[in-house]
Amino acid sequence: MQTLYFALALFLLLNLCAGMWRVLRGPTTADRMLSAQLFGTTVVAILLLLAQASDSPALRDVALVFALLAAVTAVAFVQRVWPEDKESERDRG
Amino acid sequence: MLQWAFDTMLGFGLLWLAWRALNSSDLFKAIVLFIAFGLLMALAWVRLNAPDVALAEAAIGAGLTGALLLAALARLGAMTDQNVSGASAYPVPSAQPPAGSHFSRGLLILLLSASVAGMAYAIWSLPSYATGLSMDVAAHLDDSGVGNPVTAVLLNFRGYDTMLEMMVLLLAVLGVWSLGGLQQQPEKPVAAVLETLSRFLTPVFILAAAYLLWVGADAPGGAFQAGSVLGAAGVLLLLSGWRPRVRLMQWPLRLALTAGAGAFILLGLLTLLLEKQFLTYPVAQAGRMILLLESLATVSIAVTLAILFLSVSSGHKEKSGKGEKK
Amino acid sequence: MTNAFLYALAGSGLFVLGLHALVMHAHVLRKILAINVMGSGVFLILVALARRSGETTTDPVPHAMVITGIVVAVSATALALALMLKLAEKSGQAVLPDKHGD
Amino acid sequence: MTAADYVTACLFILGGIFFFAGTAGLLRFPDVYTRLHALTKADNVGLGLIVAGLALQAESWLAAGKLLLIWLLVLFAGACVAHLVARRALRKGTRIWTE
Repeated sequence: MQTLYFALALFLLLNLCAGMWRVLRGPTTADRMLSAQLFGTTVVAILLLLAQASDSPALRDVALVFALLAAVTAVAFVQRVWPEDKESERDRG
Repeated sequence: MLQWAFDTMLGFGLLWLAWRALNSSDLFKAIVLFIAFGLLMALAWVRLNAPDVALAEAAIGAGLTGALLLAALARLGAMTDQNVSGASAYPVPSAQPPAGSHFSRGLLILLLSASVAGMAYAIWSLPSYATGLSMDVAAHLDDSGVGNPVTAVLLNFRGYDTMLEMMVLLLAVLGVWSLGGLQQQPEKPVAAVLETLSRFLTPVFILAAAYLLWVGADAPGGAFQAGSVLGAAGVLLLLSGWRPRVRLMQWPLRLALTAGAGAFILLGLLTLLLEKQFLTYPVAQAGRMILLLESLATVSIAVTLAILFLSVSSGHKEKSGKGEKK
Repeated sequence: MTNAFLYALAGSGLFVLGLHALVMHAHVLRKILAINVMGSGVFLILVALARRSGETTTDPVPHAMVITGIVVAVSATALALALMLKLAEKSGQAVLPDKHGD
Repeated sequence: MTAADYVTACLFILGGIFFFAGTAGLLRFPDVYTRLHALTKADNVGLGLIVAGLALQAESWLAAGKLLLIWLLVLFAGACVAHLVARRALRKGTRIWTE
C-alpha cells in the first residue's frame, strides 16, 4: 500500500507542476488566480496521502487547515487585485 | 525509491518556483509563484516529519502571506498608477537586473556557487546521527505540563523566546502604525456569494483555531498555529467588507494586542516571586499556566496579524486611488 | 545519507537564490520576496538537520525555532511592505535609488 | 492485500484519472471559463474519490468523518471561489470563447 500512496502522491505533484505552466503562461489575470484553486485541491490530496503513508493522523489537521485557508488567498486575489470599483476599458481584449 | 523520486521532485519544484518568482518580469506573476512556493514548503515540512511547522506554514503561507503581498501590490499599483488587472500587470522596467558589467555579474555568480558548494560540504560533513537536544527534552517532558515536545519547548523550556517573539509582533504593529496609522474605512457591500462564504467559514475558522489550541498540548498544534488560523479568519472578514467598529479600535484593540506579551511578563514576575526564577512554572500547575498563556498569545497573534493586514491593505487608499485616474 | 539531506541541499540552494535576487534587483517588493526565500532556505536546513536524530524522534528545538521564525517572518514582511508603500507614496516608485544615478 | 485494499486502489486510480483530466483541461481549454470549469469540477471529484479510498483505510469512523469534512470544506470553498473568479472575469470583460 505504501508504494501506492507514494505513487499517487508523486503523480499529483507532477500534475501540480504541469498546472503551474498555465499559471506562468497566463494569459489573463484570472488564469493566474486558478492556481489557488489548483493548489487547494491537489495539495490537500497529497497531504492526506502522506498522512496515511506515514501513519501520522496529525497530518490530517494540516490538510484541514489547508482546505480552510486556500479560500482566503483566492478571495484576496479576487478582492484586491481586481477591485470591483475600478472597472475600466483597458482590460478588454 | 518512490519516496526518493517524490523528495527530489519536491526539492526541484521548490528551487524552480523560487527562481521563477524572483526573476519573472511581472510582479503579479512573481507573487503568485511565491505563494505557490510557500504552499509547497508545507509539503516539505510534512516530509521532514515536522507536522507542527507544516501547520504553521499552511496557516501563514496559505492565508496571510498571499493576502498581504497581494494587498500591498494592489496599493502599489494604485499609487504608481499602473494598470493592475491587465494581462501583464507589472512589467516594471526596474524589475530587470541593473546592467552591471559582465565581469561583476560573473564574479557574483562565482561567489554564490562557491558559497552553495561550501554550505553543501558543511552539511555533508556533519555527523549523520545527532540527537541534538531531543533526549533532554524527552527526559523533562513529564515536568513540562504538556505532552507535545514542541509546545513544551515553546511555552516552557524556551518561554523566553516566545515572550520576546510576542514583543517582536508588537513592535511590528507599532512600526506599521507609526508609518501612518489606521484609516477608518466604510463597510463596502460585496457579492452575495462572498458574504455567504465568509459567514459560513468564519465560525469554522474559530472552531479550527480552538481545536488546534486544545490539541496543541499533546499533538501538533498550539498557540502559533491557532493564532494564524484566527488571524486568517480576520483577514477573510476584512476582505469581505467587514470593518471593526470605531469603539473596538480603541482600548479593546490595544488590550488584545498586548495580552500575549503582558501575560508572559506578569506570569514571569509571579513565578519570580514564588519560585525565585523567571518563567519557571511549578510542576503541578504547569499545564494550566501553559494553556492560559497560549490562549492569550493566540488572541494577540491573531489580532496582530489581522491588524497588520488591515494597515498594509488600507492605509491611504482613498486619497491616492481617486483623482489620479487618467 | 538520508532524504533529509536532499532538503538541506535544496535549502542552501534557496538561500543562495534569494541572496542573488536581493543583490540584483532594485525593486523593493522583489527584495522582500528574496529575503523571504532566504529565510525559507534557512528554515529548511534547520529542520532537515533536526531529522538526524532518528526516524521516530525528531529534535523539537529547531522545530520550535522555525515556528517562531515563520510568524516573525510574516510580521517583518508586513512591516517591510508598509515601508515600501510609504516609499512609493513619497517618491512615486518603489525602487531603491541607484548610487551612481544621483 | 485485502478486498478493501483493492477497492482503495481502484478508487485511487479513478481519482488520479480525474486529476489528470482537470490538469489536461487547464492546459488545453481555450478560455478562462472553460479552464475554471475543468479544474473545479474534475479536481473536486478526484479529491472525493481519493478521500473515499483513504476512508476505507482509516483507523476509525472518526478519522473517516474528518476526511469527509475536509472534502466538504474543499467543495464549498472551491464552488464559491470558482463563482467569484468567473463573475469577476466576466465583469472585467474577459472574452468568452465562441466557435
